[in-house]
Amino acid sequence: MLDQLISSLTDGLLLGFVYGVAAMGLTLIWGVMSVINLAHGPVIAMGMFGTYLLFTHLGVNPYLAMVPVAGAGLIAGLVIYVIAVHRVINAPHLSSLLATFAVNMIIIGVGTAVFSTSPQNINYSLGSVEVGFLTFPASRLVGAFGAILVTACLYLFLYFTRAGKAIRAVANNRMAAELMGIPSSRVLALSFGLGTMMAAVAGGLIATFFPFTVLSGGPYELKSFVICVLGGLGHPLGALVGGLMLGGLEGLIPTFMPVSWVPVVEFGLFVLVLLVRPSGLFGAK
Amino acid sequence: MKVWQKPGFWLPLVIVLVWGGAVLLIHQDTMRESAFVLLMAVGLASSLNILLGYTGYVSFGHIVFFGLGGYTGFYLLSEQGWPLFASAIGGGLLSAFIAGLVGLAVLRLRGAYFALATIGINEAARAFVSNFEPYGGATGMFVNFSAYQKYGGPGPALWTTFTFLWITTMVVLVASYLVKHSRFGLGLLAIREDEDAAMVMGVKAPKAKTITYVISAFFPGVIGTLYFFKNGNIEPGDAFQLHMSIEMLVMVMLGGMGTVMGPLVGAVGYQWLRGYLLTSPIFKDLHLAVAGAMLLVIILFVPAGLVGWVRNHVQRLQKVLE
Amino acid sequence: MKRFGVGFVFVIALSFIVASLSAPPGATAAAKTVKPAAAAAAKTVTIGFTASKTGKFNVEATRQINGLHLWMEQVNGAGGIKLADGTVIKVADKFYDDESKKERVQELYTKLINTDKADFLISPYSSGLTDASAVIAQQYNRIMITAGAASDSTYKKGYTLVYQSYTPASRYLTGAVDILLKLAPKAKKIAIIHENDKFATDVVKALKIYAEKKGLNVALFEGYDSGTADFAPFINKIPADVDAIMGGGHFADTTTLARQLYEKKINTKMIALLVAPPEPKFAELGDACISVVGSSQWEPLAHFTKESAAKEGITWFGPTGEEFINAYKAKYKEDPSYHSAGGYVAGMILQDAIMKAGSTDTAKVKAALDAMNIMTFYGQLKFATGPKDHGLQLGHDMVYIQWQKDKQGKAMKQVVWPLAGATASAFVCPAR
Amino acid sequence: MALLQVNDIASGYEGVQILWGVNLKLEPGKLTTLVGSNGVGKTTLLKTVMGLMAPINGSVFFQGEDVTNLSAHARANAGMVLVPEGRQLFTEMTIYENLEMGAFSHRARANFKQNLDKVYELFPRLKERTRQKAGTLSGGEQQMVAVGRGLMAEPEVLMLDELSLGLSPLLALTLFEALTRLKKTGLTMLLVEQNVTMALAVSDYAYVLAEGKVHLEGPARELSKNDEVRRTYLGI
Repeated sequence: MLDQLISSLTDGLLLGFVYGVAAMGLTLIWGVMSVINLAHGPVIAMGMFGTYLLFTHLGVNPYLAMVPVAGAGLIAGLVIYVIAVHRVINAPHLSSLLATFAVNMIIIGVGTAVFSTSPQNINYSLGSVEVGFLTFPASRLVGAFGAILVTACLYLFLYFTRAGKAIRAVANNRMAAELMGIPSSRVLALSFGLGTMMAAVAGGLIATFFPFTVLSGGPYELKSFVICVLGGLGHPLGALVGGLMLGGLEGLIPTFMPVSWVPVVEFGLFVLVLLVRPSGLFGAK
Repeated sequence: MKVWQKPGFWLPLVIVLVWGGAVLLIHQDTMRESAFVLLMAVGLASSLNILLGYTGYVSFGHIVFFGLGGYTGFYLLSEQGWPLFASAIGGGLLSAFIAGLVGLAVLRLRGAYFALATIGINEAARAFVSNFEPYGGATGMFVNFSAYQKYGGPGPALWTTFTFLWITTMVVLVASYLVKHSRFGLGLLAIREDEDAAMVMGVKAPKAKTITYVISAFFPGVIGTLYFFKNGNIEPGDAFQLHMSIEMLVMVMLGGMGTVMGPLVGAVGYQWLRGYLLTSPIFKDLHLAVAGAMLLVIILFVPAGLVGWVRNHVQRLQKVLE
Repeated sequence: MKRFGVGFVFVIALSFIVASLSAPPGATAAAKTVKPAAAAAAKTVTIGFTASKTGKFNVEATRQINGLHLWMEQVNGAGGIKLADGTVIKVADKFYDDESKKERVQELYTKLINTDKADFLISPYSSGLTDASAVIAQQYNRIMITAGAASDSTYKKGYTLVYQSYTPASRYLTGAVDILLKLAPKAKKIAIIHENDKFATDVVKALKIYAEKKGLNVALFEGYDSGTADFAPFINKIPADVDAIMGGGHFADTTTLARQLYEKKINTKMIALLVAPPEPKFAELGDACISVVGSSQWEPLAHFTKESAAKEGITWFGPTGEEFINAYKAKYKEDPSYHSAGGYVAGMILQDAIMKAGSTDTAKVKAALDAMNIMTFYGQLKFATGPKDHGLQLGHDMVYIQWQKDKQGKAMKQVVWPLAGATASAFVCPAR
Repeated sequence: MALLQVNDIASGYEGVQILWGVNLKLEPGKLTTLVGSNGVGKTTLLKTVMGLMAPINGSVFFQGEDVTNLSAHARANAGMVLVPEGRQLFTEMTIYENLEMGAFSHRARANFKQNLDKVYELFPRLKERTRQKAGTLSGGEQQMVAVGRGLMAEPEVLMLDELSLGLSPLLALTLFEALTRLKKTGLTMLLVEQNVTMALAVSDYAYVLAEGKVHLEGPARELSKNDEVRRTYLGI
């Protein structure tokens, strides 16, 4: 029982890091411009396919492939912002929700036409790691390290660069930022780009250990919602904590009840936290 | 002027009356199937519009009421042997009841938080039903084929279901008009414009919102029962599709939210477009992308939707299109 | 004003009627198969079905359609089906992509029947999709031969026109228990992890009952959602001393399960999974596929011959196994799997019934199907005709394969059960 | 030539016009005050001048160039700096970061160090708590950060909206002292104040806004003697 609990928890937490990265992108965008990006899932899937294509057709190591995938994610985000989001940034929430959902449909539509919805797999194994009675694929360990690295980079960027500070300033008070000469539209675009970049990288990491289809981003998008709310919408570090919480829950719950109850608990908790503490469990504002 | 003398009231109603009547008269299976899909879309979009259009609350997971109501109705029908009519009403009542329960709590949330909560409720409901043995768990339930014999065999049963759906759709449209044009509806509009101000002016916002939520949840429950009876089986994956929920929103937006006519036009327009794209040799593979691009154009450039746009631009039609 | 309004209503209502005429099933785009007058000596029947050209059933469904198309080509190549009254029947097909999704299946089958005038139907791949399509077939009075739809529950809903070509799900994995007890007579505990869909649920329910009857303890019994990619929560729950792991679902998820069992270095005496192992593509797992046992509807190595049919006193119908394999290899440049054979056999069943009925009339063909009892390269075919389980396959049985290494160390599958048809003996899962 | 010239500005919110043709001139090196009762449109005028709101009509010239169609951040980069009403600090960032954000524009970045010293000299209290989050400061300290942040932008013209609102008289006095010190350095300023007595005392020139137009204007000393102004705004 204890063995099972520990190994289940380890698996869950390792995965939680990667969930955290995916959610971080969503929460960053929300924090800066109060837009819930419904194109988040498809961007995650794009990250998966980007890594897959680079690996399968060009033989690029999947972890190296994440660099160009991140770049492409950034550019994709900028394009999405300029085309679909900028015009509705001050409109009611419904407009930005539906605008990003329209982007979701476009990406999924094109993705389905190009790749079909058949499952794909990156055939790249790092073997398994054994620690005592624990056995888990090395790729998950690398994924967790990758997630920590990405989080650290984001933090260094937000706190120690001019552009990063500008993002925080715009998130904090867009009008004041504009008054200080910060081009807020460009900063919004950059933030959106960074958010989708995180999603694409998360997709790339997930693709190294799970099979995926064009539609695979959807579940991670939903998980990202849960994580953002647990960690407090708009707080990137909260997303990592939320990710770990969700991963931990996914490891913990199956020890005590059938695995199929996991989503009931997850989403039940999600609604409950929204109702009781909309700022998140750690979102002490 | 009495309600029935207003063109805005009878226009959508007569359209659906004539349309469904024609389908019944012509009595052709393919046509009925298509009309079923369209009428269902109209009914679902219109009931969503009662909440979305009149109070401004964006329910992303409205399909949960279609699923829960459909499941309950189906359960009453196939496991308890209730007649179709009673089962459908039963499904609707359960949806309304659930909406009343969660409404008071969830409707305190504003904007995107409310939208997220409705998504969460839908996913939680789906996961719960997958584990709920009386409803068949993950593999769902089915009607034994002999159940159709009660209605004179499968053919007549399908026609009965269609007729029932047709009537339900008209009831939705009437309800939509009545809510909009009552004192109650005025309060809702005030909530949509500025909820805090409305509260100050004496609108009992929590109660009004919950009542609206209950009304807009009832009809999807009825429609769900009819749909799954026609299908012959029900499974969690089919009953709680988030995608369908968003399609409902798109239909409302396309036609024009906050109007009675809008969801009707939007639903038919969207389904027709989808059908066209799906079967068109050029767009077949890209149907989703093309639909998405059109949605984007509407959101960015015609946020009032088709009916709203016409109302704003053609003076003469303002009285006719509500 | 009023008159203007009335006209307006009718214009709009009319346009909606037009919309419902042309909407979703775009009647205009469909190719119509015109039925020639009855008196003509040559006649074409249209066989309608949907295929999962995309989505998670893509691998299995493609094989199934390949098999069916091979049958069509051979029938038409031989000049069609010749009836007793001299009529020659040619077959044509009409199909759409169902994207492995149930939501479109009913719409498409309604369209196949009403717009495309399909005379007979073949089921989509998988029990879930078949379940949805069977209602439509029955509602519109069309015969449907199911392939790739093993779930028992479909045939217990009171349908009278749906016929199963596969061994029912309830007999899918029971043989695996026999293998286990032969390999490890002291086996006590098994773990079952299955897809939460109709087919796999039907399989494991029967499996559990059978295993418990044989004195085994089912230590774990868990279902996973169809789209699951992460099996770690399930694998972590497997007790350390379990003797066998059984279950799975369809190709995509079961392959992932097998891979993750390997990555987690789970030690057990036997792993028996559904659907995926008999597919040649399963070999892509590399070492992870070795020792995995799978149940198969048909294997190239299994032998059903005219002689064995004669011995049991059953009529033989259709090509021999070798003829089928060679023709299939020639056309598709790959080995047939049981899904390919299933698609081919679905066609053969229809062919035999039409010949015996001497007509394409639904009622007459139904009578011929009810009376059918034939032997083919695929095995015996006979349907239940009682009111409770009409259409359920009674004649056919499963064979079990295991992935083993040949002399060069290459993975290859061997038939290990039933012993009478075995090409190699089963071995216990090596320590990982 | 005037440093900042506002010509015939009409502006307002959706459906409600507030300004009906305002003319204004700021002479270089002078401190100008804008006086008017609540809701007359002082803040609207500043927002329109800064480009946060688009004018219905009229134009804004800065250093002889038409800036009417420039965005707010472009005007800030050109040297027009507004210290907005309600301070509008970056509450989640430290004092130091707030000041750093003030110096975001290219021209301000060059002299970052000098300007920082100047601000610290003007408000020594800020130097003591550079790492404190701005949101946790008291009202007076927050106003100091707001003014300091504005100064970090190296303004050609500094506009201050309701400098002393909500502050204790003592704190208000401190801030007005700072203003006179800034005036001595030759900085052009536009002050919007509800404390009219104090504002007129430190200003060179003043405008009185009423009913969406300039009602009166003149040297501050003269206006403070004007009967109408005394009655309406000075309460005498």
